[in-house]
Amino acid sequence: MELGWLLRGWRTGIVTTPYPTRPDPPPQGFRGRPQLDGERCRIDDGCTVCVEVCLPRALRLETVPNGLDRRLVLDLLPCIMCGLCVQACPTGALHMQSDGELAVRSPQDAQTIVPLEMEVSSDGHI
Amino acid sequence: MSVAVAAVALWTALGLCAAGALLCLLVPRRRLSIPVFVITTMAVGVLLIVSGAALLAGTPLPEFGIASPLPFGPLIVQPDRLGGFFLVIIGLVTAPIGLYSWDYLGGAPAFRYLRAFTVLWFVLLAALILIVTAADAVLLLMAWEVMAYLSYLLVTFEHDDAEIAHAAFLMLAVSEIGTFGIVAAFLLLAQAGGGFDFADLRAGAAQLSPGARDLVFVLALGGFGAKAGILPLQLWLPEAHPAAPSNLSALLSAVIIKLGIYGIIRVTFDLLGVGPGWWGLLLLLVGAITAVVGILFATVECDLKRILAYSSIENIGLICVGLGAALAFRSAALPTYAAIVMIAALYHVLNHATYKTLLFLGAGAVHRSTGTRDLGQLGGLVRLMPWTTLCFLVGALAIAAVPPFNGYVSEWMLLESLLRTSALPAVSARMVVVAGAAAIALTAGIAVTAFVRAVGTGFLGLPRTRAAAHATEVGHSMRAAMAFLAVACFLLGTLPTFILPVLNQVTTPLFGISVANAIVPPLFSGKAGAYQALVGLGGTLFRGLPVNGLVLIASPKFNTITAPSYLVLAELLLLALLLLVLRAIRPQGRRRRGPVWAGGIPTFRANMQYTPQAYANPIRLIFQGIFRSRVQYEPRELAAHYQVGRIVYQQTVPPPLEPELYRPLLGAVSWLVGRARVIQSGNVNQYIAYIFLLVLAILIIRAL
Amino acid sequence: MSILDWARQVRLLHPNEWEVVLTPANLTTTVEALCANPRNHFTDMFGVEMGGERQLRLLFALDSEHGWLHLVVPVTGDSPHYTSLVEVCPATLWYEREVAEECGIIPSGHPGPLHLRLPDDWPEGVYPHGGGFSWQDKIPAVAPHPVELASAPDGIVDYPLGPVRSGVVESGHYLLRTAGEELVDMRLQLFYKHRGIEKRAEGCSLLHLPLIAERISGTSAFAHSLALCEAVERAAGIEAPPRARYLRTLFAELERLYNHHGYQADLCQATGLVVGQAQFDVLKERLLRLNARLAGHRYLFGLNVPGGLSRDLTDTERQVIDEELRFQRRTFTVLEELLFRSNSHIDRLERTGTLPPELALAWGAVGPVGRAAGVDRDLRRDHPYAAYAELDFAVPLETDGDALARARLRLEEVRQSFRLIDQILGSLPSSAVRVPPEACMVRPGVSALGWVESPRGEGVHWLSFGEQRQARRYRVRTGSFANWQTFPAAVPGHNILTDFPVIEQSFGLSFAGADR
Amino acid sequence: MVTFELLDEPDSSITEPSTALRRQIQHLFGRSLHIRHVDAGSCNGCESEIKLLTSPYYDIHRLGIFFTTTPRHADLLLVTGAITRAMVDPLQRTYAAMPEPRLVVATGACACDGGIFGRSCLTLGRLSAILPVDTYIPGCPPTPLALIHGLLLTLGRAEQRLHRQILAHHADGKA
Repeated sequence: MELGWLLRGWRTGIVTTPYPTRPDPPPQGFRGRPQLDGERCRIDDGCTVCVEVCLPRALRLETVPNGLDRRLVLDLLPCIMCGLCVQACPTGALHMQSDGELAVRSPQDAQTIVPLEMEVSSDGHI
Repeated sequence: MSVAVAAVALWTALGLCAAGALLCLLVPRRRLSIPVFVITTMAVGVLLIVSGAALLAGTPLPEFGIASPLPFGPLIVQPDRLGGFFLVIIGLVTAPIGLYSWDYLGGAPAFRYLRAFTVLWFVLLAALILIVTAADAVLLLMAWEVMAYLSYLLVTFEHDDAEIAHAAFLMLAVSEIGTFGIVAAFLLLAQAGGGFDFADLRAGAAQLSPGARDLVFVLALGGFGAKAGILPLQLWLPEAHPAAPSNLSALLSAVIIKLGIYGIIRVTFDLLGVGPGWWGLLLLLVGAITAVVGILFATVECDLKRILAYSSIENIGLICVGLGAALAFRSAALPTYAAIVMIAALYHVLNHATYKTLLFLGAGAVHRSTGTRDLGQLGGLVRLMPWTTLCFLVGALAIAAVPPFNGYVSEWMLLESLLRTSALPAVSARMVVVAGAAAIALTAGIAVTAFVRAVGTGFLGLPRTRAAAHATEVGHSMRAAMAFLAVACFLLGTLPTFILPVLNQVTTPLFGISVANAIVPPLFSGKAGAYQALVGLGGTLFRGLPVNGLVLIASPKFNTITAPSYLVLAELLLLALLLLVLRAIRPQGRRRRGPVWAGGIPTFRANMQYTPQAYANPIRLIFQGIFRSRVQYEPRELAAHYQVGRIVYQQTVPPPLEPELYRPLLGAVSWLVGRARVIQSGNVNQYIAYIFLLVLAILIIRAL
Repeated sequence: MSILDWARQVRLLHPNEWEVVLTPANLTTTVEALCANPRNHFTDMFGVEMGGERQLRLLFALDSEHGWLHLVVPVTGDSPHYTSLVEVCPATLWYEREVAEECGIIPSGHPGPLHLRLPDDWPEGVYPHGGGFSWQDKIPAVAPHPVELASAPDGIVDYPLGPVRSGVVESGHYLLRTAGEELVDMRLQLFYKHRGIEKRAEGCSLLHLPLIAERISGTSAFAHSLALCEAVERAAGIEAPPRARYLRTLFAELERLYNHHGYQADLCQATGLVVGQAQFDVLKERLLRLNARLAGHRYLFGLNVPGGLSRDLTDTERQVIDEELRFQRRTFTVLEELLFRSNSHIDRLERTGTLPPELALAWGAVGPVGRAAGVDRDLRRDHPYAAYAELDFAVPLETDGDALARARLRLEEVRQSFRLIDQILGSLPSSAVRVPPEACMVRPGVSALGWVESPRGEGVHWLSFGEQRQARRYRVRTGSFANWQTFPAAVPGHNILTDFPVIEQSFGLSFAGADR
Repeated sequence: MVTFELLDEPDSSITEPSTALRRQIQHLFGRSLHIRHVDAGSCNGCESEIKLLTSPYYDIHRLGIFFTTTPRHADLLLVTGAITRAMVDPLQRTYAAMPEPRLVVATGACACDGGIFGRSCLTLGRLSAILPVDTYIPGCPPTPLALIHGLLLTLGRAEQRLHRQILAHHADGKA
């Protein structure tokens, strides 16, 4: 019996990933993370489809600490990689990447920011 | 010189007992009677040690006859070295008990019958002294009976509890059955020898037929064994010893049951002379069974003092194994081995007396401080009663045969000498002795479990009840008494080479051979034979140490060597080394104290600790064939779902042999007594008729 | 009592979904009558607050012909009461506690009316589902009032296990009571992981609801999103296209496969059969990689959408599944035989953690745990959803109720899953995999039921929509929740402390699914 | 222990470890690391992936990384889940029971920044609100390879791939 298990293990061979010595890429179409292309983003045209569609608020409009400027933030920390934003984006500025090495030391490093200058009225409304 | 010292000390001690009893009777105030009690008891103890030591060093005292009106001739007091050895034990136990009693008797809860207790205590002490110094069967028996009745009274005094009264009565009853055997044995010997002093009895033994000698042996073994607590006559012991006040429990367990051992040695080794081989094997077998059963029940018991009582049974068993082996070796004409194993047994008697006194005093301290002896209600005492815990721990280590304490030395010697069975001629005898050795090994192993459990659940961890949480350290005199005994345990364990030659003095007259140099060879003085290299080393390194080089070799033929004295040095060195290494490799950083890790729950509660029952559970299940324990378990099916409601779980472990032997026996006795009631009419004439018929029968038997 | 006797009071909500409105007074007799028929199964009980009106809702699964029965009991007043149903239907025990703490509807005469899911520092009188309460409200902590346990008899150790336990496991607390070896009692404290998923879903749109359902239990993500999507589709009165139904079945079985492999691996770990664990982990990992290739996610997140699936299966992928399945089948046969020949493994399972069939039925055990104890019930067969009605498979049944029966049953289920996948791959209809989103539109105020036989047992989702077509009340009863309630019945008695890991793994329950 | 309601304001005592300390930690744990995992309210997806780290496919032992049963032996606290209200206290106890120096890794979207739950009446949302976090491993759930990368990054044995990006705007093209 023990021999049977031994044989089975031997037949299985080595299946261990070569990572981290060599890369072990995920399959095509794997939803690794959304990536934002600033060139295509129409946020300054008032397009906030991705922000509205994002459940965990990984895509959000933030007010810059100076209280005047706003910016679009893609924060990978709360992102659940659902891909709804990619589907929703009318300009194709968002697409899913399959890479997996996402760990960061500082929360800021997980952010992609599109700065956006806007005229802000005195009562805070655009 | 030593003769005079011994005599003066002995008689002063007896005198002090009388004076103490009288003073305690007359002193009207409790506050005065306690100092009288303490000082007199301690003085008696010291005098007994002096007297016994002098006896061991010198020759037997001259005979001292007391004229008596009884038709048995004068009562003779003439202690020999064996008696002297037991006097030392009584003294060694009594002196710290006296000291202990200062705070113990004085503190709350107050003794109700303090005066009666103190008076009877001194009478009991006198009886103990007389038992070991008597050279006359009648005096021995009289003292024996006084001891039996006084222990009964002292045990029952402080209780109204019917169960304890029953336990004490059981003790008395078994003791009386034993006395019956002892009397019969002495009568048989005396009839053949023509007198009741020991010289006559020895002469009588030589004239008896082998069958009669066997009968005397068995009667004496049963009679004295009943007091010692050997199986199957042990039932009373775990009931009675815990019931007594702790200072008396210590005396009961450390001395009084040892007097049973004294009686066995006196009759079998001294009076009866060399007997057939099976005597020894029988004693060995009984001892082995007693030891194993005793320690097993000590392991599952939850009452601290009952644990100690069961462990007393175990130790008596171990001593009996030694005595049995000595008998067997003597019958096989191997006096060297016999003497060595006898010395081991006597050493164990001494050791058990010290650590068992210590443990009982420790248990008494715990009881005094918490009001309970149930391990399941104790815990956490190490922080509240550090001194008591430390002393109890020393006693536990000693009784579990852990070096450098004394239990280790005698158990090691016992085991080592039992392994010399190849010297025995009969194969069957070898097998029995080997079985005995195996039993000792098993016992030693379980003893560790039993006392790890006692210390671990009783003293470590968190307090399980309010009573335990509010414990306070006991008074100075109690601590001092325990510390004294703890030091004694340490010294007896580290300096056995000074004790063994003294014990050799006891066995030399019994076996006619001195084995001092076989056990404790004068290693560093030159001739060392096989251990030349060691001698060279020791001679160089430890020049100036005593000649009997603190090294123990149980006979030249024994291929082992142990050196308890150096062992302690080695242990200390290792400990120091370990601390150094730990210091060296310990990562730098500050030390944090945090709560117990229990999986992230807010509080670790006391009932999450292992309970004594749970700790003993594997032992209980493995030896279920011996324990015959019963478990009442009713899982409330829905209790777990509702998170309310209690399940029922109750374990009961009946005392050993109680269901198998005692209950049927008691049934049979009550049945017999019920039948015998018909002859009790209450009519005086009828009783006179009975006496007449009895006299007639005796006359007819004599005429035949 | 037949359903026909209720005909006049019964309202048909959807096909196979009936509703009866009752008063608190005649609730007990109704439930008693329903429980008298062993073909009716108590499924769920929860409270609903709708526009100021509170309802106590019970859900019963009837036979295949009649489907599901909702009992609706409108209640009024500040602290509405009803007579506890525990006497007539023991399985309602936890549910009643849950309703009491979350909706404030009090069961009078409940044997242990303690809080269940809400944390110890939750203030009294704040009812998450009692109306006027949003998931983002801040609830101040009060002095913790943990559930007090009855003390154990003398000599019994309270052996605490968790919430942070050894190994990589979910958080939950067991209080094992042992006399040294044998387990004499056990107290269960779950819900450390109560995240308020049902509350979180309130106000969410159809787009977001599957994302939430997937996170009820990550390892049954597809099953839960499937149940949710089915509920939405029933509410919208549409049906997913045939290809989507078949593919859903395919993915549901793939999920069952990797879960059952993981289950055997965990069980091997509990019995110390490390090679077996490694081998089953290999099978599980291969399936997860297959999932990643097919769905873009190792746990099939994001695949189910109301109205179908978010992506189709290409012919190459179909080929890949086929090949992988052949490998799986081959390896699995070898491993199964090795398992049964490993005495060290089998001996630890046999007569361990026995759940007696009568208790399993009374306490409402579902899924593999129930079927291993003789509860012959499988939603795939009894109330078919997706494409199960068109496929041929057997529902294995065991009656021993011990750990071995549970393990054996899951091995057999794996074989059935192979069979199902083979059939699906062979008869995959060609159509779209999703109805257009605009076709999947629910009417305001409608409610519907969705159900699924997840790898861990029946998952039943009830969804009610508000005026803006957002979720107004989302109620999930997972298989794990139902089975956790039966778990304490299997532990005390003839098991010893070291059996506990085996028992726990043999149930194979999810904390996340029960805690929600 | 920090109570639930005090957590609205970030705990001032929670600070990022200094670079020097980080170096020292990496030196200490570089070759052998013991992990204690705590599930603080995950969906079991992260646990499933973490468990697979010890399976033949990933075999994290080959990298000198081990899971331990007790925080007393642990160097690194691996936290998953949305930090539910009931798990705050056990989590803090676990952290307190660990010897120093100790590392904390937030795993999965929930522990990193709340995921779909965020801060609610029943979840705290972020691990960094109660413990100093050394490394964040995003993902829902992060794959075993992502976990390995995150652990190696914590130990200084791997490079961080993601960095804060401020994208040029298409309209006026400033960075």
